[in-house]
Amino acid sequence: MDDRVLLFDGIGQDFPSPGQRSQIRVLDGISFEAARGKFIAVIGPSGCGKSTLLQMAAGLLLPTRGAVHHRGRKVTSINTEVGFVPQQAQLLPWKTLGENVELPLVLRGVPAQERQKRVDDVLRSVGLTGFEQHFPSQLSGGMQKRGSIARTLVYRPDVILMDEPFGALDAQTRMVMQSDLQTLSMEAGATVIFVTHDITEAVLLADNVVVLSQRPSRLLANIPIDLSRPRNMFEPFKNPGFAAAYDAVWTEFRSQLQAGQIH
Amino acid sequence: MDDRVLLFDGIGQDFPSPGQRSQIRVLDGISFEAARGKFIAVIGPSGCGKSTLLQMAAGLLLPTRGAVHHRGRKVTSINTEVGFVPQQAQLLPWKTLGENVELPLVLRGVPAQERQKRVDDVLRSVGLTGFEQHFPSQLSGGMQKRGSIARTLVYRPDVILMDEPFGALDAQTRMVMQSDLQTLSMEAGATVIFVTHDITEAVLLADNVVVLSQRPSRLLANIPIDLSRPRNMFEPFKNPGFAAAYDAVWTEFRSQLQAGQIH
Amino acid sequence: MREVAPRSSLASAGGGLGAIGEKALQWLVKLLPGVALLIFWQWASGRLIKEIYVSKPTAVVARLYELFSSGEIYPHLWITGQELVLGYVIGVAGGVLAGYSLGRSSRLARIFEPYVMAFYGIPKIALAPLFIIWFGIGIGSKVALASIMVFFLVFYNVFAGVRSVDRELVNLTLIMGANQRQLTYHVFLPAAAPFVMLGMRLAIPYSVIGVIVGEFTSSVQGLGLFIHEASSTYDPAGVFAGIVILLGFVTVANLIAGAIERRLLRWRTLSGSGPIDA
Amino acid sequence: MREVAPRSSLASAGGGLGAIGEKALQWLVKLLPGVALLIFWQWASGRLIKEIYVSKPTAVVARLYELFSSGEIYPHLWITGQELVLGYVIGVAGGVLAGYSLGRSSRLARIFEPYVMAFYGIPKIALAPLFIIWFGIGIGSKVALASIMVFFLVFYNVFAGVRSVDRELVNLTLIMGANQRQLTYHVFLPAAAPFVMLGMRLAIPYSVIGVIVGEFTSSVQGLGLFIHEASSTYDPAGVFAGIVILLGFVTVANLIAGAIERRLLRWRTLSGSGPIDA
Amino acid sequence: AQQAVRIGLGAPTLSFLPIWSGRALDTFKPQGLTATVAALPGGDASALAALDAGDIDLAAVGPDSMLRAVAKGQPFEIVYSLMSKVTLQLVVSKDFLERAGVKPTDPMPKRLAALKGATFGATALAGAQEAAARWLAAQGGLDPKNDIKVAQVGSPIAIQAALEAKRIDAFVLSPPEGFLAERAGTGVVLVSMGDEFPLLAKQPYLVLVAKKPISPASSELIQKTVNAMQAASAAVLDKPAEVAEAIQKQFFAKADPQAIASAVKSMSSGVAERGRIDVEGMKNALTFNKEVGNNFGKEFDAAATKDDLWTNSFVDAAKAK
Ligand SMILES: Nc1ncnc2c1ncn2[C@@H]1O[C@H](COP(=O)(O)OP(=O)(O)OP(=O)(O)O)[C@@H](O)[C@H]1O
Ligand SMILES: Nc1ncnc2c1ncn2[C@@H]1O[C@H](COP(=O)(O)OP(=O)(O)OP(=O)(O)O)[C@@H](O)[C@H]1O
Ligand SMILES: [Mg+2]
Ligand SMILES: [Mg+2]
Repeated sequence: MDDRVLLFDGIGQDFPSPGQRSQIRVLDGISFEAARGKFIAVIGPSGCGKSTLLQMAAGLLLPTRGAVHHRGRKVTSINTEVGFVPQQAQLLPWKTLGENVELPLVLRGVPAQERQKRVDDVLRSVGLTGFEQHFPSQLSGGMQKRGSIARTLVYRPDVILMDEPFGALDAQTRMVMQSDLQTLSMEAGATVIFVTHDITEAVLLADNVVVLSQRPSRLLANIPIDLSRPRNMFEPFKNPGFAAAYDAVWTEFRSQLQAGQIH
Repeated sequence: MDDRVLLFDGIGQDFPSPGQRSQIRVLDGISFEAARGKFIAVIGPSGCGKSTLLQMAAGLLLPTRGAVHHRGRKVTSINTEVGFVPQQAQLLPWKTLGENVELPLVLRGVPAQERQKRVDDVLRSVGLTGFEQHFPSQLSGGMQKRGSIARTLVYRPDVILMDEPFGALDAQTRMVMQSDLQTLSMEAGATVIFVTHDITEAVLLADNVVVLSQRPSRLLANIPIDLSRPRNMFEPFKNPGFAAAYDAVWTEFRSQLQAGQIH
Repeated sequence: MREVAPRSSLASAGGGLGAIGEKALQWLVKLLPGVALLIFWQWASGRLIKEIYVSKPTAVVARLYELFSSGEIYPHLWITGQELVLGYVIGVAGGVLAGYSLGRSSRLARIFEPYVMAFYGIPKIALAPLFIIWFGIGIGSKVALASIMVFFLVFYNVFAGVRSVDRELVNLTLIMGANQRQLTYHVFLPAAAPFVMLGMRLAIPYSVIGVIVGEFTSSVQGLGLFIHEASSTYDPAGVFAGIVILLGFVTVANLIAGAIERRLLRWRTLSGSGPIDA
Repeated sequence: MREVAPRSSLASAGGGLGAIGEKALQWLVKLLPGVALLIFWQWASGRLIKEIYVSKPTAVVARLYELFSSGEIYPHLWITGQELVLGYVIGVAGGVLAGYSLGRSSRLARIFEPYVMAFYGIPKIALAPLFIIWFGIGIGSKVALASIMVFFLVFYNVFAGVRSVDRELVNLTLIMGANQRQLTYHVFLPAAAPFVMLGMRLAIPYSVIGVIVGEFTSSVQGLGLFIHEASSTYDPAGVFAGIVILLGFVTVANLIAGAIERRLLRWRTLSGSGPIDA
Repeated sequence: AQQAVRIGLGAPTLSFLPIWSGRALDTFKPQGLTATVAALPGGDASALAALDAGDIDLAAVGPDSMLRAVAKGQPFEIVYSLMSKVTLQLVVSKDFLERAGVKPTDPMPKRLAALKGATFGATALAGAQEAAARWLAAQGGLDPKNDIKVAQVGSPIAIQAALEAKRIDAFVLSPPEGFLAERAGTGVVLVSMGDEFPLLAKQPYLVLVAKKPISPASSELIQKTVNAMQAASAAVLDKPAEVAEAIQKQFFAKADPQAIASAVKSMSSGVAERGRIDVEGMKNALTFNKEVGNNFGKEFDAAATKDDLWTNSFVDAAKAK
């Protein structure tokens, strides 16, 4: 079998531009791949098309040009073989946190007893034990996001697409969850594509960091991070080679933005 | 006139706990104040009650115990003298970005010509020029959040409450906006209360950093930051005294979390 | 995300006797307009409007007592009750099914929705002979008429509700591996519930109207027939007694629907979308 | 947040002649069920069911031609058209006002909503003599009946719509300095628009039903009377010609409402809440 | 200038023969009148309500509903008898006829006794049709309450449909319904009530009602209308075929002309009195109402109510001219 679990092949995306005849080109020929068990971080300026990229991998959007291949098959409809953590938490508002996290297991016909145990475990690991009965509207922003992560982790998909999962978390919680995610991907061999704004986070977690440019977005660089695992999430600079890797990414990232203007 | 624009006086908040008879105590006797023109950063673990605190200042929620005073008057109903940037962008989905940002000016009866100019200015400063005609659903997460910030800045309120405004932004955009916010608060003398997860950001922007503990949340520390202004947002460590201030906050923040467990 | 400052009322809600008094007061306030209306009616009947058109509340109560104590009304009640329940249930079931299918498939919707609207606009009253030929003069034609009226309301509400469901939630659930049945149960029905419940509530009075119109058109027994007879024999107290009984039906059904709605939509009042008194 | 994979159809939509052909095909598919129905009707009439009950499409068309070319129908059309427009406008205006007030104030709602529901459940047909006394046998009683029916539907939809508005958006707008009028205009109306539009669409056929029921009860002129007279003078083609004209009214009004709805709710189809074909 | 008169009709059926004839031949015009006929399918109660409200000048209704209203204190007066015999016909389905084993030529008691267990259709319960059905059953020696069933079935066309679909066994309606059923092969006229019972042959069956007090102006209007009605009645008697044709052409264009012609012919004897009511006819009407069990809650005396409940003054004035 092909080892390339996900392959982005010359992706382009144009969106209609309201009020104008022309279209906005958002993504312009993006190609990269994610081998089995690898951890890919995607960084890029706000609005460059990172979320759009993940949606294509999930089959929610067809690229205008190019294609996404999942295990060699072109993605043309909703891809049920990936786990997707959207940018907004998107918990179902009519279900309690517990029911939300349990939902994928219910959908997959996991027996009730096992469901209970797995929900308890995953909620403990995201620090939400005791909030099973809360409705999403009764949770804080960060708690909702953690619930959304738990909902995906609970059914252990092979491929996980995460859109800024830890953006709304405080430094401490974030480190714990980063560490958990690393353990998970190492132990379960899950392939992860991970959008983030935090370069430290990208370097700490990823095997490859994909750097995107301003809209119309091109691939600026695809930087391999060769730090040994497990990495220390709590003191980033204690990882040998971290500083160099960080600098490599930061240099690419800031290259286009020297002017100090947003765009 | 009292120089203390906002005064949190022994705030406590209990929420009903679904599935249980008892209530969850979220905030437990928080007191601090914001003097005129000062910049207060609030940090604390996810779910500790930071957003709740801001909502009280905006008059959206009455504290169970204690009270918020705004210029000496107790806040008992919706406080129209503050600007509020909520944690979720909360743009009106039926208005375009331009109309959303224009709305506070329309509500205040600003003449159309001036409105146009001010909207253009503020959209430029948050890097959203050219997206006036987009509906919120056509914007990326970070762009929506920037729109929400623009909507508050456009009418230049004296007091601005911001709930993690820059959380969804990439490093570069964030720095530019931090810098703009500093300029604004210095020039216009606006009082800002600012919730963030980023300790660097808190130290860079604030005159005082309020550190909250785990739920039930108490005030761990209220640390004055005596760095001279204007501060350099692009290279934090070039500000003299930054490292020490950072360490002071970080030490307080991590103190309660030594175990490495979320809670 | 949280309630607007209602905490302050917690104290009074918790306080023993005071709370009971407050509850009673609330009921009083609720009943007040009704009582005022009744008093006005009693006064106006015979003064502003002849009693043969609008009977007096006292006369209506007397007539009601008579009807129930003599047992005269029971067979009518029994028939009309059956028709109401059957018509309502069939109409709701059909409306939910059709509304859901058309709501889910925009292709089907584009083709069939205009036809549904057109049929909806046919004055059923003009088709009385057809109803009689097809459904007879027994309970069948009334059930048919009521369920058609109920159907349209429920259909349109479910249709609009299903179409208003957040597409992102649907997509997420599909990615999680939901099949169509699961998607319906876990996402579409709860998300469309506010519309569905609205349709079901709106349909309550229409099932009554359908049955009554049906009984006016053809029937052997039933409350509608009773009212019609009372009306043509100049028995206004009888007419209003019949109407009061119908209102009883509607009010009870409405209370039940309200309770169900509050249960099903509990999550909405917790979240930011409850009623606002601002 | 974005559309599900519809980009693929962009190519064909843009392509000149092919696009026109496709459009024509779509219309064909849309008309197909109607045509099939007509053919079946033509066949069944006189075979499955006597012509005096359902006439034949060809006879109906002939009768329509006759009615319009002789000008016989115009006075009826004119009266009924007036009644429809007035009834609809009054009902919608009242429904929006009342629904909005009760939706905004949960205190008012708690007191008055049960009464509204109860009145809604009164079979208006049973009160025919009252309507005649109060509104006469002219256009007044028909307008009253139609606007009452429209009122209830619009009322309930606006009520539910206003209550479903996201409280956080309301609060934010208040903080930004909105007064009540501005809040209504900028937040409540647009947010409740899906419900309001639904109510207004549901009300279209009901204004027709109200007017026709009114004309069936008493009238000097109007389509309802025409239908009734056709029915009692053994003219089934006339009955169905009248119904076809009514359907024309409904369909045109529905098309207009659909266009308005698409315009007003444009933001919803852009966002994730459009129809899903999954 | 032409004066307008508004006449309310509880049901637009052919049995209001003088009104149709008057409109078809326009006997109103010579009187300087333009007639507007308001349809009030809501029934006699609606027509009388409209009269009470002043929306119409005259209501064309059955005397029973008029008497009920007067008993409740309504100020109404009969000013003209449109039909002076009961025009109702008992029509039964062919099926029922076979089952019961009777023929239209059988003696009356046998025909009526056969009705046991039949279901009747009526356009409205508690009206003339139900009363007539139960009265017929009683004449046949049956228990009028329990031996027959009467169902409300909206309009005449719906009743025809019900008869054809075998939902009912019989109905009691005025022509042309009976003839139509016979032509459609669904039913048979078993009894023509007005022709076969002396009590029903002479009594006001459909009347024009005015609201009291009658002002001089409305008195003049009523007088002119009565004149027009008399002219219309005369025409029916003189040349029934032509009148029938005129009515059919103008108002029943889509109906079977022969059925209309037969109907007009069979009902024409009902207009023979030219609107005059006499005490005997009134008595017959009251007797009939008593026999069918109509309880008005008040006793009327035929003679004593002259010029209060009913009057011939307009008819007499017309004759005098
Ligand atoms: N439906 C749409 N119509 C028009 N433009 C759209 C639409 N959806 C997205 N866009 C545009 O596509 C671009 C990329 O959006 P996307 O959400 O992928 O950005 P992102 O990289 O995830 O940004 P962020 O970091 O802020 O979340 C944005 O400029 C946005 O305006
Ligand atoms: N309506 C409610 N009912 C019950 N509990 C609530 C309700 N609203 C908030 N809470 C609880 O209050 C606590 C604080 O919420 P808040 O949103 O203020 O947290 P926060 O500090 O802003 O967190 P974050 O950084 O994740 O946004 C949470 O534990 C939440 O569960
Ligand atoms: Mg994004
Ligand atoms: Mg928060």
